[in-house]
Amino acid sequence: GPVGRAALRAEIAAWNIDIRPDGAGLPPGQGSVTDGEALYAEACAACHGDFGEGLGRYPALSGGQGTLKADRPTKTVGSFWPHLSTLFDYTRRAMPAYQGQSLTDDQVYALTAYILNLNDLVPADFTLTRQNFTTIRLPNADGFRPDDRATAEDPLFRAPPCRQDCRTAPRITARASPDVTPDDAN
Amino acid sequence: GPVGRAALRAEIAAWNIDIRPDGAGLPPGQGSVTDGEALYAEACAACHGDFGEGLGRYPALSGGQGTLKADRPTKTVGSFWPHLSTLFDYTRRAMPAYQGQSLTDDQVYALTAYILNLNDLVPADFTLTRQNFTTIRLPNADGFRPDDRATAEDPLFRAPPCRQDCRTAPRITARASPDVTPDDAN
Amino acid sequence: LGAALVAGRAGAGTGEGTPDPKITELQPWTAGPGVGVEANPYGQPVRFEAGVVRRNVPWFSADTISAVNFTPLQALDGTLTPNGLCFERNHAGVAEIPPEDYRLMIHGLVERPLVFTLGDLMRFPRESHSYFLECAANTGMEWRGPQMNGVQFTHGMIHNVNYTGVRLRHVLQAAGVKPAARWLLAEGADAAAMSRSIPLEKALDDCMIAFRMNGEALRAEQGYPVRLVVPGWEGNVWIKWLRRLKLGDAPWAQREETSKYTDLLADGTAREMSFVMEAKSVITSPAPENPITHGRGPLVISGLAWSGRGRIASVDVTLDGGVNWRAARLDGAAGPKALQRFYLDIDWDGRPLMLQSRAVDQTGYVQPTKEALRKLRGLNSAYHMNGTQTWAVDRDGGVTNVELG
Amino acid sequence: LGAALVAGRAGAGTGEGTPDPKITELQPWTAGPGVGVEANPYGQPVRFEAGVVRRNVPWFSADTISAVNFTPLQALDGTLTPNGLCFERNHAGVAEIPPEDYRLMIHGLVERPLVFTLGDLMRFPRESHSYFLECAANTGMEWRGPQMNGVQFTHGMIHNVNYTGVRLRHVLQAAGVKPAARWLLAEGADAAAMSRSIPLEKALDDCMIAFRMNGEALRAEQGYPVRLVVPGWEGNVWIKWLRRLKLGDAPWAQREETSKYTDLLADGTAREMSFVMEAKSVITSPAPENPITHGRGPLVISGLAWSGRGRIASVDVTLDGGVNWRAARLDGAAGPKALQRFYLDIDWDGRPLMLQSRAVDQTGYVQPTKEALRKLRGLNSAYHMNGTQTWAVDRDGGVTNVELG
Ligand code: HEC
Ligand code: HEC
Ligand SMILES: [Ca+2]
Ligand SMILES: [Ca+2]
Ligand SMILES: [Ca+2]
Ligand SMILES: [Ca+2]
Ligand SMILES: [Ca+2]
Ligand SMILES: [Ca+2]
Ligand SMILES: [Co+2]
Ligand SMILES: [Co+2]
Repeated sequence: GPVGRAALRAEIAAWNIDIRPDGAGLPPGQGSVTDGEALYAEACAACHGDFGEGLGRYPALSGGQGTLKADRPTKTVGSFWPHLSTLFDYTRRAMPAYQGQSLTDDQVYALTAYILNLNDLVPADFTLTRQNFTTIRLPNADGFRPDDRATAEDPLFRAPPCRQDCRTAPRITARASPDVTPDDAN
Repeated sequence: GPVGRAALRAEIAAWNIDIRPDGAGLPPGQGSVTDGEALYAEACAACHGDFGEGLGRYPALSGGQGTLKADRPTKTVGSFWPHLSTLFDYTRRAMPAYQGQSLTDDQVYALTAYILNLNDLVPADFTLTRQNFTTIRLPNADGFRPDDRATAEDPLFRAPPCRQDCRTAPRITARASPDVTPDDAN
Repeated sequence: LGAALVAGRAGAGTGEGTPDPKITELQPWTAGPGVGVEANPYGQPVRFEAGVVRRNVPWFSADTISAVNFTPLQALDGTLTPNGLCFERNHAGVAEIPPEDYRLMIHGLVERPLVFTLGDLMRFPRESHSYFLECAANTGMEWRGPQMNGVQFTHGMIHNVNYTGVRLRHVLQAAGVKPAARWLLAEGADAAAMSRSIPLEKALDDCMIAFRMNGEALRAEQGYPVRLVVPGWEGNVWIKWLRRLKLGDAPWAQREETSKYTDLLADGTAREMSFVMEAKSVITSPAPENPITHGRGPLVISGLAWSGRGRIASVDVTLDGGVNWRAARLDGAAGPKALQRFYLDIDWDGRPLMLQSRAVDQTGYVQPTKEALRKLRGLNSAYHMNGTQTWAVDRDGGVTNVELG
Repeated sequence: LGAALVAGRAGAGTGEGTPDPKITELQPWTAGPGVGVEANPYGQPVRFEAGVVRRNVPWFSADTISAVNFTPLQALDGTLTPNGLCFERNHAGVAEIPPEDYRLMIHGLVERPLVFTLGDLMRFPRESHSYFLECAANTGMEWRGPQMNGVQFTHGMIHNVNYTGVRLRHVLQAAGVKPAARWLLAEGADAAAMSRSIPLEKALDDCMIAFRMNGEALRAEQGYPVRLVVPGWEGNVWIKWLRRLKLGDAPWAQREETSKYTDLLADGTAREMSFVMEAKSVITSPAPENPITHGRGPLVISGLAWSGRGRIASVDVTLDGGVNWRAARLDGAAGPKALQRFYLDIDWDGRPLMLQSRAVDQTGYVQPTKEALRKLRGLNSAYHMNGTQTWAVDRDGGVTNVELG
């Protein structure tokens, strides 16, 4: 017979977890900043810090607005992410870390609301719902552009390269720090 | 500098263990059938049998003369090997099994003499020496011919093969015996 | 063959000098047996090669579960990466999926949503191809100057594997792609449910659903039983433990294509969907882990080159930090989007070297300098650092990762 | 793409039937983490593939020290043999040589007897090539009819590896081959001091001194640190743990070229120095270890073909025991003297099959039947059995090694 079999509705529903920026895929549900705050303290703060500031090398979830041109930018939901849907989608599929798909949809709404609040994007009494979800616009929504390397850069790198007497004698301006390389490497 | 270094005389001597049918490579020394018999009993018989008949799946070193056209030939020094040098060379490099290069040259002469005697090729009072070595001719010395597949066989296999209606419907004439295949194979 | 390799030597075979006891004394491996054929049903490297391993950098990540380790490029030759040494980048550790429990679902803008078992996938026509997989963050530490003193760490987020599998387009065709479909979401079965949006055009071009690597089953850390192969594109889109393919009319803006794997430029905007890995090369020996220990004379300089746009056309090597370049010898003809090994055989005079390699791909794109990339993008790009790499070789053969001015 | 692969299915996406709990229930690998990147510095196959191992046949040899094990061809795809699965044939077990203790000597009819360290050898120009290595005794059990019920045992004394090393001729040239030299003795450092005579013409043609296999260091059981590579010729001459090369004007009549590796013919004479491995092929799936478990419909028939004389030109497959043949699809273009993968994608109607494959090489040599070989050589030849192999597939998909009349 033919290869493969029909996917059943219940099967598709079980795995169909992706959400798009236009809201496609959002499940029914809602969650408040207050509910999110409590859940966050319990399930998230140990890694991401009480205020989403990040602990150790665990990523920050808030702050960093206005740093994208700085020497060391802080890229967070508030400063860098273009779409709120990504926060819902990712939290639901992957957080708390290594406990995949363990949260209820209402919990994800609440955590999303709370992380928005940590980034000063919604007030403390805000409740996020499937209905108002797409009305939220993140600050860096316009900060992205499609890959334009082929036109913006590559023409600079298509000239046949120089092969003889190409430059003055070079000198060493920087050396790798032996301190950062693991010691058993050599 | 250049790659590699000169091989020293003592180094070449240490590794230069090969012997040719014309006697090139034979070391000074000698050994009698009698000496060989004693050594064989001690160092070889446990695997190859008291009379070189082979034990279990360890190879026979004697017998088999006249069996090369038989249903199940027995290929031994006496029945199959073309050159005596091979027996000296191999015993010295590889026997007793897994004790490489452990015998003295005189021991190898003696063992070679004894295996000749086991094959009724020299009398019991024979002593093999570097000098008389090349006078010994093994029974199957003329039993070999160079690879002639290219001329004798390949022309038969160079016709473009039949691809349609090539034969009558076949039937199965033999099946592999499940008993010989190790049981964890499937 | 260079004259240096065949020059006359004094005393050859003359018996002068002190004989080497490794030759004149019977060594244990010649005097006695080794282990038998039942000892290692699945063989391992010999113990003397115990240093040839993937290494991670503890300070790179918060833990080792969402983390990376690096291929020991310095210890490899040819182009294939052995399965045990292919770098790992996992987001929730290594998923272990019993093959009989594996399912792949195709749904969204298709005529017939389908579920496949592993056995089902193996009934489509199979092909094998070698492709490199490079993490977009490979060499990313070097955006701000030389950091890591080892080619394993500067360039080791790459591997080159021969995959056997089926063309993705055949599997998609079985489900019937609807005309409105433009994008594909690929998703993994790990606890991060790793997911990326891929343009349908690429999906229907050369992508594969692979179930074998270098001849045997995929390794767990590479997606067993099934991974997506997206030739020439950044490693993050090569979804492992592939469980779901959804067709849609727009991309999904997943976390790995917004928060991560976007390239922040100096003006504060970021490039998104920067999939293709541009031409790049690196010398793997000499390298910080491979100092020259033999002194002057014949020296093999060797490295790897690759391009996400196709084949490597040529590689030049400089010994003097870019003043003069000479053509390296390409070994064999690697396929498109696969690692190409190159060699330059020189006679080293013992003077310091400033080694660089520079790849040109079949489209004529020339691997740029790090400085050229920094001028265009700033220092915060994190990904897609394909600039030329400099190794400084000192008089005693030691090698350091440097930059030149 | 065959119609069978895309045929319509009732109920697609309609919600009929019992949902699969492997989809509707959260599985452990999706709910929780796996091991991190520090867990396996040198990776291993996933535990579900524990059956994919080299196997030996206890009754083949007196012990396991001078013995053979077999590559699990049935579990592999593509053409490369993973290093851990390359069959072993040792005569005194696996020699373990510390790389710093390794020496190679060249002497005899040369201008300059030389000693090389491993580091020395790595200073010659390097190349990488893929070649098959087949034991001359592969399939030898089948001279008298079908014996072993598994492709691992009938055809598993073969592997196909990408070697990196130096051309033997370059190393010989360094020593200066004297005009009178015609033959080369190659000798190993194991406790059998394995040795074979090789015509100088071959040595100066495509032989290699190899120190890498499939990218990494040679495995101990394949000759670490250095083996001889003799493309297209019987495996016994590919001396492992290579310690010595001697040039001479005549062959040495070593035990492995007189007592063994000579081909006894029906008239009681024997062929000697039968080096080249002639064209051969075998279907690896279906095979006794790979029954058809999916019933009727699309079936991938796959196998391997090779020739010691060069490339494979074509492979035909028969489903009916040789009445009619159709051309298999060659996957990619394998190099000369390397394994070539072939496929035939069919729509199985569920009826019994008598499967055979037949290779033709670039010289026009057509793989013969076993019967044709027996007519020419008798039954006592032991080596060089390259006849076509028959697998009988029964109605329920079971596969047996058979011969046809
Ligand atoms: C055990 C530590 C841990 C806990 C607990 C945890 N996280 Fe995380 N989180 C991480 C790590 C590690 C990452 C980065 C993962 C990766 O890149 O693969 C991450 C990433 C994120 C990100 C994406 C950050 C970025 O910039 O891309 C978000 C959002 C997030 N976590 C939200 C949460 C929420 C909400 C919770 C609680 C429900 C939570 N996390 C609990 C460790 C944790
Ligand atoms: C531990 C068992 C063992 C002992 C002891 C032993 N052998 Fe062997 N012998 C073997 C095995 C096994 C082979 C086949 C080795 C192979 O093919 O790699 C062999 C092969 C030979 C052969 C070649 C046979 C052929 O037909 O090719 C000769 C000759 C030989 N042995 C002589 C001797 C002599 C002489 C001694 C004693 C000094 C000796 N052996 C002791 C196990 C043994
Ligand atoms: Ca708050
Ligand atoms: Ca350090
Ligand atoms: Ca006697
Ligand atoms: Ca059995
Ligand atoms: Ca130094
Ligand atoms: Ca059956
Ligand atoms: Co990118
Ligand atoms: Co032969």
